Amino acid sequence: MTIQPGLTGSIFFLSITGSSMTEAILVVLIIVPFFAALACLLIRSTACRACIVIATAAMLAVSSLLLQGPLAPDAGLRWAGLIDPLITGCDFLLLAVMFYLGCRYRHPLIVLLTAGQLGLFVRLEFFVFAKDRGHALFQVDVLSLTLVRVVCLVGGLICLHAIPYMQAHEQHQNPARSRQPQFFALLLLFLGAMNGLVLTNHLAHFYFFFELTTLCSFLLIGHDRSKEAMDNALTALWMNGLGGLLLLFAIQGLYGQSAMLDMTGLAAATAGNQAALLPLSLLLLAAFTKSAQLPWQRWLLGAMVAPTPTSALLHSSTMVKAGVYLALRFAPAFAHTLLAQGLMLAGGFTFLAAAALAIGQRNAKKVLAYSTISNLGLIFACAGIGTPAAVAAAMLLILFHAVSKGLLFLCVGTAEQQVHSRDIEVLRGLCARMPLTGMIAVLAVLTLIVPPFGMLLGKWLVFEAGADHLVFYLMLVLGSSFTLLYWVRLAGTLLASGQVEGFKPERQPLLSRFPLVALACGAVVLALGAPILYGRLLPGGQTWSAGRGGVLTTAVGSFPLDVLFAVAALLGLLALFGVSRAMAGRKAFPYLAGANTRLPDHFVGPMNRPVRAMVENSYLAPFFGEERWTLWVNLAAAGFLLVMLGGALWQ
Amino acid sequence: MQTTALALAVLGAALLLGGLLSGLDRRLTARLQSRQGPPFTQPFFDVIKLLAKERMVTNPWQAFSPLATLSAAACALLLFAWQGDLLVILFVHMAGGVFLVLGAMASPSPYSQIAGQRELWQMLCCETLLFVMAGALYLTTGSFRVSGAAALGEPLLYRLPLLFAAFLLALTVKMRKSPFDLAGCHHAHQELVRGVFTEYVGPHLGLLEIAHWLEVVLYLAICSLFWATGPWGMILLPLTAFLAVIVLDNVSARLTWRWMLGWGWGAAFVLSAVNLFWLKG
Amino acid sequence: MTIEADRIDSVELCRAVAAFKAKGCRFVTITCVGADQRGAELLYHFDRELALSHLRLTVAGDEVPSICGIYSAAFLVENEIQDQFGLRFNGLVPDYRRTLFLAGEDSLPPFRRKSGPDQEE
Amino acid sequence: MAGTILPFGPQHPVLPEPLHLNLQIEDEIVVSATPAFGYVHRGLEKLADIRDFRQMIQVVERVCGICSMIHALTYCQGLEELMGIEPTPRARFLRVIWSELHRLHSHLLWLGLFADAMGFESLFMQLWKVRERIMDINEATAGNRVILSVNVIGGVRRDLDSGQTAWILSELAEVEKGFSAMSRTILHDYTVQKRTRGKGALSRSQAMELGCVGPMLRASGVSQDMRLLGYAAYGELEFAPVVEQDGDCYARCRVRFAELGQSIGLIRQAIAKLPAGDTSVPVKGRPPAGEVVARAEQPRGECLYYIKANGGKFLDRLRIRTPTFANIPALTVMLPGIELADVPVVLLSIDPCISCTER
Amino acid sequence: MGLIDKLISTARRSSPWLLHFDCGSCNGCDIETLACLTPVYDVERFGVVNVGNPKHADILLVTGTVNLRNREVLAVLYEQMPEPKVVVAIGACGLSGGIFREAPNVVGGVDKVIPVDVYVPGCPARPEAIIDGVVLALEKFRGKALAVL
Repeated sequence: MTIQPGLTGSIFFLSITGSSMTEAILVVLIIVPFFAALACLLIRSTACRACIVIATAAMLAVSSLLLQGPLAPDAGLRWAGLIDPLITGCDFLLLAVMFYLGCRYRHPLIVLLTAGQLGLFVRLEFFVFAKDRGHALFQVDVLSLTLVRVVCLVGGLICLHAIPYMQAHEQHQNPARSRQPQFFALLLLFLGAMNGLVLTNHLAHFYFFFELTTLCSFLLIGHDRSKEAMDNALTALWMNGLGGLLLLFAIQGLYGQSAMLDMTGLAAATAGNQAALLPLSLLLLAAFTKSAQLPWQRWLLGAMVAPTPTSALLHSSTMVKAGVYLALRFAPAFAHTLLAQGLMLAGGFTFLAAAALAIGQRNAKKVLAYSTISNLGLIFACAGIGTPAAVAAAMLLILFHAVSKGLLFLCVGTAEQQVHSRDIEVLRGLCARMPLTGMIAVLAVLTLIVPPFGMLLGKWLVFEAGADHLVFYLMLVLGSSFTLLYWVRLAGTLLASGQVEGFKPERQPLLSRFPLVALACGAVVLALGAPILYGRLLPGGQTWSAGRGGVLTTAVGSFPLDVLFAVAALLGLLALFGVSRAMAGRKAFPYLAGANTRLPDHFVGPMNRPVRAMVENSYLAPFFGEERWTLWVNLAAAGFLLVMLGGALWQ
Repeated sequence: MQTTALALAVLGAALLLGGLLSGLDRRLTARLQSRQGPPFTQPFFDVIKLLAKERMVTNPWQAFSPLATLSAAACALLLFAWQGDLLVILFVHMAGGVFLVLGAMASPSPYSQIAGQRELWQMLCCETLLFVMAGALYLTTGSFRVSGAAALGEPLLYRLPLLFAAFLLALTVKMRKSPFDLAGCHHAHQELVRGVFTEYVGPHLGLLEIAHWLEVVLYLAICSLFWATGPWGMILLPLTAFLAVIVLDNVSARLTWRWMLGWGWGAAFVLSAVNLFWLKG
Repeated sequence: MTIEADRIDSVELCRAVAAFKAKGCRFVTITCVGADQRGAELLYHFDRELALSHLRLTVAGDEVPSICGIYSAAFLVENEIQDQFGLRFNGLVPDYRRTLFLAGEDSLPPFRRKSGPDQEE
Repeated sequence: MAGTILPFGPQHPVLPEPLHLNLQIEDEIVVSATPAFGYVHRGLEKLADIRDFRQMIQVVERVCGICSMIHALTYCQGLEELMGIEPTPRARFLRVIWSELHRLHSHLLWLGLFADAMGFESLFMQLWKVRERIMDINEATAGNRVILSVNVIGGVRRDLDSGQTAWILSELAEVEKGFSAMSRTILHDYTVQKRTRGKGALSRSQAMELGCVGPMLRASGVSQDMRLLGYAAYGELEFAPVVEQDGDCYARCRVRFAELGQSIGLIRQAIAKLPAGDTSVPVKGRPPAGEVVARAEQPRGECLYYIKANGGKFLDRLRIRTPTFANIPALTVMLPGIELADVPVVLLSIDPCISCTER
Repeated sequence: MGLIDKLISTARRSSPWLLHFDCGSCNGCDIETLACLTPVYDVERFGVVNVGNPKHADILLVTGTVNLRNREVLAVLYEQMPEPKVVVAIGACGLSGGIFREAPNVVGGVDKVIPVDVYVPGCPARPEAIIDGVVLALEKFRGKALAVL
């Protein structure tokens, strides 16, 4: 057993004491994953790779928990001279790689967008940006802390889950040469990039990490190398490339307004500056592409062809959160403007429309994808509302969504490897075949839709924050109903079976089970701690009577969290008792109009033949089918974006 | 301790009221059908009998769901009694519906599974309207707390007439009466046998019946918000609504869920939205 | 007293029935008068403007052509005759294979006579 | 995977009778419906081997309780034709009266069940309340509410005196008042029309080709009614078949509703013209060898009896083609394409009598 | 516990939910059973509900003769009813096969398949007789074990 380089690194850094502790943690969070990725790529032994991944995940988890804000103003500044050219250099490398990819796959759009980015970047870097940048390189506030912990904890667990998953995946795919080294290298690289993205306070660095996640996403989507995978990966690349270009334009505009690249500084400085609204709106558009908001949802849906850990990590829990992170980071800059109103409406529309489209889906992963898009829309809308309560709600939503959705993806992935399908109808009755995975999936769904769990708490806050904006409120109400519908349907479908016997959890590798159980526990525990979290997430200076007697109180309402949890716990105990009594009773077959056979779901049909009674859900394609509605929904969404831009220009 | 006793008292009163209302419903329906009908206490006998019957489940989840539905209904009612946040009340109440559907869909019987789907469409209609109503409450009183309605000084109905019409639709759906009793009305001569309740047996069905009483009481309580200026209004308006729904049930055939989703709900949603804009504008 | 009916055999059946259909007749039913090992006698009834017309088909053996292709509604009565008399209708859709009313192939056709109608006493 | 598969019956709350439909459904729209039978099959035609031709009257009355009187009537008329017996004029008119009473009770029963199938329970209750008056008349005149047992070969077993006929007329006036009060609801209510209009429509040619009979055929625009054959005393009474053009459930409902009034009219005419005399002629001997086909109009349509006698006490062959037997094939055509919620409505619109169908 | 037992016993006798199964009847008894629900007889006075689902039923009303195919159905329906339950056979056919007992596809009375508690004679049985049978059946609940609260 070799000592991992990451491990030695961490021991080394932990030995550094005092004020540089935070800096050490930052290094661990951002730099170590890159080295771990390199190690994965070089060491082709499966066991070693597993060890590297586990060690990195553990290290990131610990570091993210140890990280505390706020930072000293000069944090990392002494390395600025090293970091800055390094990142600029990498930026060129990155753009060059993307340009090469565009040429190689003969995708003119990618070539064009990358060339545009290159040109603009050269101009900015060499002719516009001043060299003297005397501001904090990193930013550790509640927002970035929330995201870092999501990335490291949820992301780490997903990486663990990926170890046995990819093993099985390759057995099924059976490629000539194992592609797992690249896969895990990319996953770890991505974790580092994501940490960098949320921790940096430097807009140009942010751009680098932004593009780096795009590249990771492209490579991971195309992992299986099938035609479909490559097509979808290229779609993701050009859409996100467009986002990068827009981001660069935004940076240029913002720099033009206040000559800074300090993100927090910019957000504060541009507040109330009408002229800054146009670059800010470009920034939001970039964020929209990254978060796959309508009308850019196509790449995220296509990304679902990737192995499920990719979908869980990049395309639901973390990377797509980069967009909303950007919006939330700059929310103070455009608060209470027409742009903010436009953002709220565009986000609200995405929430509603994506939820509606999810109803029409029978591909489980696509349902999850639409639901992700929908929830991100809600978070964007929160950024648009811009009140402290709404921003805190947004952070709660990010957190709870990442945990529950990541968990659901892992469940679907685990199930998919058993039943070899993502079709909800094939997953029907999963709870009988794979009781543990199935029940955890149902629990995950419940944490998304039932109080007292976190998502509902977040949604409640959004309801209260958004009630002043009528159109948005109606969108919210409709969207929530749609959301409820597809989730309950999914959970019900997983439950559907005639099993009366006791459940025996299926056998599965520890590394598959641990993340599932850990995330499930996390979802429950987080919900319990929601009032505390909410109190912490609120920006300083605001006084909210949070957490008195477990009742979360706002100006216009109250949420008795502890009471509801007590009821839920009591119910759980009672249910255990009730279920065991019911199962001790007589075995029953379902009502099949009296024509039952000796099999639980078969009845005697015409010609005395046994027929299986089956049910398929109604997906109502005419009302909710994506084939029919995507175009119209996209047009409407584009309309909302135009309204948003118009709002920016008008003022 | 005092709180617990009070909560139990509230629940007891609600149970009594719910049972009696159910008895009133059956008797009144019988009268409208030229029959004498059962005694008012009939629902209590029904439930006691059900609770003392044999337990049979086709899926363990069915033993859990009724408990969850009942506790959600009880919780929502208590929150209402404690003048809680209408949004939270609705969320909790909705959770009851979620568990009802999950229990129904967990059974392999196609009847209860299809009914589970229909119940979802129904929830889509009802819950949306109620949440719009919560928004209206906020717009008129500046708070989501139900206590706001009483503090307003004039009946909410004056400001929300269209929303009240929409609310009646939700009430009809919730009371499982035609034209919207898509699944599981009491006299179940319909294609889905007894809808979501088909597979619940004995005690589990009894618990759901109790949960249904509590839900009806909750809906009537919400209805009372429309005239919360004094005890008379708070009693008479829900009672009138209750009777109106029973009469409606007896003068109409059952419509299909497609109709409900298209016309019924569409119209109600537009009405309530119009009311909301009117309120704001 | 006997019913006036055109006597035909299996070969002519479909053509004769199609002729009735062409005349706009409503298919009423088929009556199997009797069946045994030697054959069976079937009566086909048609109605036009309240007037009944009949075809009398004498079958040798137990194979009869189905008229489902002409009058699809005949499937029910043909299945019934299969059940009761053990005849076989060729081209019957849907064919219940003698389970329309009865349990299945192994049960004896209850209406089938052991010997010819003439020998019965 | 082909959508949803649902067993509809043999025990199902919509249809008291045990018919089984294997429904294939997609998004709650029926894709195909395959019926299965045999749950009420008794094989009673075979009883002719062990019950003599007179005892068989009791058996055929129990082919179906709802139209038992007309089953016996058809059977007796067949044998009368075979044996060359002419029933007395009074018997012929009395047969019309009881036939039409039967039609009234059957149609009221159907309208009630139909209302129940679309979830209109109060209408069901009111219709059945009205129907009880007919049941009272049955009981008062024949001694039994459902199975009347009035027919014998050569006439009827019971007579009506003038007091009874007057009472019948006054009761019928009440019945007429009762169902007329509901005509607006049945024929013009929005919810009823929403559930019945355009559902399970059969065109004239489809109905003919599928061999439909009775109200099914008349609702599709074909003026066919076995009573026009003039059996019993129908030849001496004034009436015209009720015909509708749309061929959907609503049209069938209209036909049967209008036939309520028609039946009352026929009973009034028959009572007004009721001739004096005996109620039956004495019948001696056994039916001669030969075969006969007898038809009559039941509430559900044309009923056909084929009787073959060999000169003995036992009939050689008794074959009963009941109206529902003829209407079932239409069902398999009407059901695909409709909503699951409309299955009960369309199913009941043929007025199914499975007991008749299977015997 | 005496009080609770008494309450349960009273509740059982006050709330009979019926399942009606037509087991090869000529419809005569069926329509009379249905007529019991309607205004003139109105058995809901006694708390009777026609539930149409064995899982909710306390009393199984069976009309008609048992044949080879429906006897399976009858057995399934009886099995699916939760305890305590009673069975009422209605009409001559339900009792013994009635006039059809010699017909080729007839097994005989209901008690050939499931235990019958109450027999209601008649061809067809009158509504009054059916109601009387149900009332008799309610008394049978006294003898049944008090299950399970």
